Amino acid sequence: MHLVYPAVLSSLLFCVGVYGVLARRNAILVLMSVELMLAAVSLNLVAFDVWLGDEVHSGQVLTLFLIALAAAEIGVGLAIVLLVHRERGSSAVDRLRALADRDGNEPDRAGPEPGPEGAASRETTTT
Amino acid sequence: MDWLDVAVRVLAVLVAFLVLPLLVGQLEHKAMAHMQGRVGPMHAGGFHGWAQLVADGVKFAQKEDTIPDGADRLIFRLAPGVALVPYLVVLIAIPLGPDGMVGQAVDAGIFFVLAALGVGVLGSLIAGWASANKYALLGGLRTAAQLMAYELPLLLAAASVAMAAGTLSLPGILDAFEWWWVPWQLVGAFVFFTAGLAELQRPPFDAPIAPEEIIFGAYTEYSGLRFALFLLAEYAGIVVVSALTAVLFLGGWHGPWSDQLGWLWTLLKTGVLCFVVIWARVAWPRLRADQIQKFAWTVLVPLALAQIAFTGVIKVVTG
Amino acid sequence: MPDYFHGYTVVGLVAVVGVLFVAFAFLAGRLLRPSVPTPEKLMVYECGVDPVGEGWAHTQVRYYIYAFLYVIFAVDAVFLFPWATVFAADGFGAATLVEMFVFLGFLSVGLLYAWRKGVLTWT
Amino acid sequence: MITLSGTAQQALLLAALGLPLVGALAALLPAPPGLRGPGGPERDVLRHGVTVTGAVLAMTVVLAFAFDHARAGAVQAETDVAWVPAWNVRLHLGVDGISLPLLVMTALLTFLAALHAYFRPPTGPGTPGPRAFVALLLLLETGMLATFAVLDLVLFFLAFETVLIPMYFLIARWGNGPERAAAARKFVLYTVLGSVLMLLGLLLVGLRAGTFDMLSLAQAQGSGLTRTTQILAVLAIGLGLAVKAPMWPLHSWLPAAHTAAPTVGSVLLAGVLLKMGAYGLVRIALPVAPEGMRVLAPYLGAFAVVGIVYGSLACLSLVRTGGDLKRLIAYSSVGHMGFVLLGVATMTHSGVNGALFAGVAHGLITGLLFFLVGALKERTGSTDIGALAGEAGAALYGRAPRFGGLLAFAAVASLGLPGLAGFWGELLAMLGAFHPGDELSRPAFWTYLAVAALGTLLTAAYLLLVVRRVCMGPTPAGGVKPLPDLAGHEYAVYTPLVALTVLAGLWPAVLVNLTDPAVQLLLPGVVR
Amino acid sequence: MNDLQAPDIEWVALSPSLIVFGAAILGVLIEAFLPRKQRYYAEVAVSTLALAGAFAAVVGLAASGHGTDDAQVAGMGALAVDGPALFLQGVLCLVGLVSVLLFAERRLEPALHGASVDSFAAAPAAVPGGPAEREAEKAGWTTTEIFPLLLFAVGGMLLFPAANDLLVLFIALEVLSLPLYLLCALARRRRLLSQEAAVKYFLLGAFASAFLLFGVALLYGYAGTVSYAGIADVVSGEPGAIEPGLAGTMGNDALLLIGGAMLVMGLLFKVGAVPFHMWTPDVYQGAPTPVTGFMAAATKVAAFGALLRLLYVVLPGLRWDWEPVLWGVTIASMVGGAVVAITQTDVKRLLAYSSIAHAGFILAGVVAVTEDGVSSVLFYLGAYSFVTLGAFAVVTLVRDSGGEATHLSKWAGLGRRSPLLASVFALFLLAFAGIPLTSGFAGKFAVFRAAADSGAMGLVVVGVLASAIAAFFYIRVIVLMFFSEPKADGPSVVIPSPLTSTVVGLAAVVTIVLGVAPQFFLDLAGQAGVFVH
Repeated sequence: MHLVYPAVLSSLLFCVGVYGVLARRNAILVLMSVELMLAAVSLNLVAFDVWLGDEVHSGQVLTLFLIALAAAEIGVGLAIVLLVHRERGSSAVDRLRALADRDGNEPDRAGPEPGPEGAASRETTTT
Repeated sequence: MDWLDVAVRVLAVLVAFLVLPLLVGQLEHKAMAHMQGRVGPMHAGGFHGWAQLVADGVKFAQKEDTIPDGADRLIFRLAPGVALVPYLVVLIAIPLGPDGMVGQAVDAGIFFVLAALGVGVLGSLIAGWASANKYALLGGLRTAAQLMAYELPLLLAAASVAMAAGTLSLPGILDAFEWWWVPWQLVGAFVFFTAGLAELQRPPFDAPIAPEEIIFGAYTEYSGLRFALFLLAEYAGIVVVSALTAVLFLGGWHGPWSDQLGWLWTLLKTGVLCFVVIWARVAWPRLRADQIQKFAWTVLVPLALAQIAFTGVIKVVTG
Repeated sequence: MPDYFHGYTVVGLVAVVGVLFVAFAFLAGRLLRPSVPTPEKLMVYECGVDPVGEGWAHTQVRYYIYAFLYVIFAVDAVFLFPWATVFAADGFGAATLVEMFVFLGFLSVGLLYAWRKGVLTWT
Repeated sequence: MITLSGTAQQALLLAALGLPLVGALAALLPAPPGLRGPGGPERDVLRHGVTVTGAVLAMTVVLAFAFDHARAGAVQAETDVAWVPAWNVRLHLGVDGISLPLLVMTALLTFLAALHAYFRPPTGPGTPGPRAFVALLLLLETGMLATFAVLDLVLFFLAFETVLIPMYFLIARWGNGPERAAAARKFVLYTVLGSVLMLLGLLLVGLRAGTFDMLSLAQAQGSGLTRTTQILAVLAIGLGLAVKAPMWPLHSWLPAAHTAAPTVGSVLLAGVLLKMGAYGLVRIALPVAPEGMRVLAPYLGAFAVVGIVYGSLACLSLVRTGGDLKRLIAYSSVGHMGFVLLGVATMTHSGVNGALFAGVAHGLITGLLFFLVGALKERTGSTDIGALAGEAGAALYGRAPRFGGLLAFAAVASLGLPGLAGFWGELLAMLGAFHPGDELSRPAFWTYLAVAALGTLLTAAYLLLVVRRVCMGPTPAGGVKPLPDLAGHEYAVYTPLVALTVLAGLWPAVLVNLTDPAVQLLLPGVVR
Repeated sequence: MNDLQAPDIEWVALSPSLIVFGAAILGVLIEAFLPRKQRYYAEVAVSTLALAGAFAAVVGLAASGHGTDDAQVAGMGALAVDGPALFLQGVLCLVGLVSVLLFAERRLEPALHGASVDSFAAAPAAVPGGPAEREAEKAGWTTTEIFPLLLFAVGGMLLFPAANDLLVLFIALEVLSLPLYLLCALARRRRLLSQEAAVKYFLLGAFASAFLLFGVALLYGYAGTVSYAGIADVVSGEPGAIEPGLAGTMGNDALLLIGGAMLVMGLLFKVGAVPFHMWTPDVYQGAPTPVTGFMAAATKVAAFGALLRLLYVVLPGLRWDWEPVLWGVTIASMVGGAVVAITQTDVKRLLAYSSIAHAGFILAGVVAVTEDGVSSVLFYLGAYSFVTLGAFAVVTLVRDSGGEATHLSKWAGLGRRSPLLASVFALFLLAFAGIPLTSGFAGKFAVFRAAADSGAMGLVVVGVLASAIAAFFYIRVIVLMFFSEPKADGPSVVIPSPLTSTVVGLAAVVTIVLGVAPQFFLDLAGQAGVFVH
């Protein structure tokens, strides 16, 4: 099998992932898109490894590490996204707007838009 | 590529896949019945009800197959297939006898087998999710949790064997087998077999389908042929796990006259283990979901790690 | 390389056969079985009473923690296998073993931490 | 004349630089029990300021007397220590004929400022206590003295910048008028932008020539630098310095700052800070990149004479419409600094000497003027000519004869009356323009000469008008109370300035003999 | 086929990171087994000792010549032990050490139920204000896991600039990033902002690391090896052994260019250079301030180290391709950071944008591609990290009832209320602005000098102008602190424990010492300017 097939496939996968990250609103889907990108990388690595006949199999070794770290990453990421989801009832990325450049001069930008759960008011009472 | 050879092998595997689980199922009917002081099915087919499961199959095929309103229809339909096919695929990699009596020797056999096994359990999970039934979902999640908890000891125990043999190929492992591996890997065998049992959600690890709590778990909404396929998958799983345990830990085809009768030894060992699986169902009460988790993380995983350490030390010392 | 792919070709063939088998079974089932759907039949089954609440109910976050544990450990266990095949080869020996024990030690520490944090106890 | 060993001179210079810095820190601490006076901690700290600046003045005077006037061109009291060898930056200090007069003048003005502050503590709405004031004043002194004493480009930049902060605070915190914060900001803005350009130029020179040492750079006379580099360097450095000088049209921060600054701030701003720009041009641009300077000198000259005329015209309009007196003096500074810049632009000995002379003279005279205007404000509560003079005139001659006389003296000194300090500088600068340096266009400089001459006439006109409107006028018949005349401490403050103005006017050789050898070294190949 | 070699590890040469990782593991065990009350003390002690020990190890290695003559490649070619690596590791250990003190500060928050608490959530997984959290607070729980997390992050950072093959580069990147993602989410106050920051940081970080990885894969495909030296050989056209049949793949310039670009992109993201800076302001603002300080200081050090090594060791043969690109990035970062910062009204955001501008300044030194360039970047990083830590430490101290008062309007008049603190902050701001006699000036001088020497005068001009723009917003803050009337309900300055005081004091001292007498450190950085190949 020529190298072109896996290479092109992996590039396509990667592009799909990039598109997903850029176009998706839901944090979980963004996360999945990132994983897709990583999968593309793995595919590329293995393909190159086999193609080049690398005697120390750097490509495959890297893929192993890649898998492990992708798992760790997804674990950490999901944890954070879940936290946000639990408090906001949404994991839409584009609704995370409490931190952003503002025009106004409101003295306290800390308060996000008051969500249905009144999250904003809660956080100030955590003393 | 020799197409004929390949065709024969595939066919053989398919036949084994269709026959062996039925045998195990029948065995379960009868053995369990006798252990409980019953006689079990007696009518279908005449002699001790030998065709009971065939009859069951016919009945299932004729039953109406409903899909609940809220279900994710496509996924719902696919789930039995997902549960079943991996076991078939696994079978091809399990060596039956010496000198190439195997469907197909796969390089990283252990890897392949364990990976495929993991996929099988996904069938339950997606069935539970697609049903849009809260009991089914609960069952599916329990399945998932169980899968995750027991996959690790399974892997670690298998790794121990791989360490001992220095290869990942199943035939390779058997080639390297020595009789004293049985006591050497005893703990690993226990871990592997138990974990396999749990992966299959067989009693006493059947909390995910505990009928008294959550109806039938992930399979609640299934009926007819689809349900039958799930059942088939379960028994195929028993065969596969038993066979794998036999191959990895009990020497597979090794035994007297193994040159000629190797395949028999493998089948025999597998059969005995299948019987143990059935026995366990009768002998032990069901564990609670939390007990299942705890057992995995606090007993099996440490045991497996210990086994690996032990294997490593022995291997380095003797090698 | 041909060998490499050959093995998996057969495996793929078996998988195809399996899929065909399932498809065939479904097809046969469709021909054999009756189909008389009624609203009651299509209702979610909850032991015969009318269903309460939604099908996709919220579930405990605990499952996530197990998932997390699994992902970390199982994926790390992947490193064991390549190592397992070579650790006893010439020139490796004890040092390699010790290094892997260090790796396993890391895993154990993680497990211990999870255990002590009460993650493994169902509440 | 005193004879001091080289080491002693060196120590003296270092002490003069270090003492105010230490003093600034000490000013922030409570006074030790032995030094507590009867007036409370505020008087204590003000007295501390006087003591320190006085000591510094004494040191610089001793240094001036120990200075070997026979070798005025050579750098004396030299310290040369590696600071950051990796960048070729050295702690290189020393004085020569150019920097010595400026150094002494700085010390003197600061001392007088401190003295003034002791008797007239800076007050005003929302001003902090004198502790910070004294500390800032001393810090300012460090920066100013260092600017004139350092011989390394990086150090020069550093000293140049150090001045910025205290001056900013002096204007913004102790200034008067609602505009003080804006004025202070404008001051910082202009100067920082200028310094950035200057830094770029300094870096360019230092990196291209491989050294930051001013002496060796001056010795090389730009030999290691290409023409383009020189032009760029002079452009960047010159712009930076021209902001500070200030050169028209970069002067617009000056009137605002002067109007807002407190008396002490104005005195030092006009007396010393403006000189730093001119000094930098003489010390760096001229010798380090002569080729670039030759290219740009005509432009500098043109801007300089425009500044002279512009400043004078602005002053004229102010005095006629009744503007702020401090603003007027600020504009007059623009004009006077125009002469300084013109002198530098001629690139001749006489021109540069004239520039330096005019600088010192302007420091003395404008310092005096600002002190007087400050005093006038204390007496009348206003510095607005219109408000003071009304239709007829403020009649200071009548109401406070000595005070009025002194003001008139300062005004005529400022207009460059022969026999007073202001005269020689302008004369020498114009002389230089008559015979500009080689390769400089003679017709152009003759034009400048003519315009500058016109400027002197205008200067005379507005200053006489000031005298006319502020000092003269009919004494109202008992309508207005006589103002308090000069007090003792005011004599103490003004006398040295008056004396030096007269001295420099009558005996210019003292100064010119000091600067000329050094200038000759800076401009080697030039005959005039 | 089996030509694997048994690994041969130079334990001593790797000791700094090993010590830190060991301590991190120990920290996890402490979490598991020590009673809650004792964990805090044990963790602080372990972290401090470990980082100090690691620093000592770095110093020892440097003293025994590993930084200069004995520079070597350790761990089977995985890690370089050379001047830049040791210098940056030393800086990182110190930054980590100081950050531990910041993390350990417990006197800023009002005491809860009689127990003093730190700036981290008591029960980070609980819903803020929910019953679970209240219970945790009542019980006096604290999240002492921050210390092991910090140690892990520092460990990853120690590896990052030393990584000598793409595998280690990638692993170090993840090891340093993952703990940071978590640390970002742990603020005690304003948890929503904190979690939002973590989400953004994580998503963008994962995205960037995927790019980096794709670059890794392509470079691997290009050169057939992941070791820096091997890739460099192929880049410079002296491949060891290309199989003739594979010549079409190996040495394919498209792979090299795209791969290299993606790799550099990933690193520029970590550095926070325009146009990969989007995360910086949000994350800096949302994260708990001690974490922000640590992150701002240490990540930059580590990532620039890795970038330097990559550009100088692996891709020097490609210099004519990447240099123009980096020019663009440098200019965009300097100007963009400085200009956008002017409009900011939040102290932490302001510092974030200023960090973007600083990334640009440092890049100016990177672009020089000379030994001087390396040294100047090293020096700048050392100087910058301490100023940053100090500045954020000051931010933790200015508080009102809602926690830290980070809005600039609240800082008005701070100079009158607490002149000392405001002066120190002003010192840091002046250092950021690059005012002479502060470390900022020395650093900028160094990088601009290196850039100018290498002929990048244009960069220097833009850089100096950008510094001037930047100076305005720093000075604006100073003016605000000293010249505005304090608000009646303005924040107060909390009296910190010796921990934070030490941090602030130390940062101030470093800022002044590096500004006044930088020679020793310049020498150090100068000696450390050579990469081992």
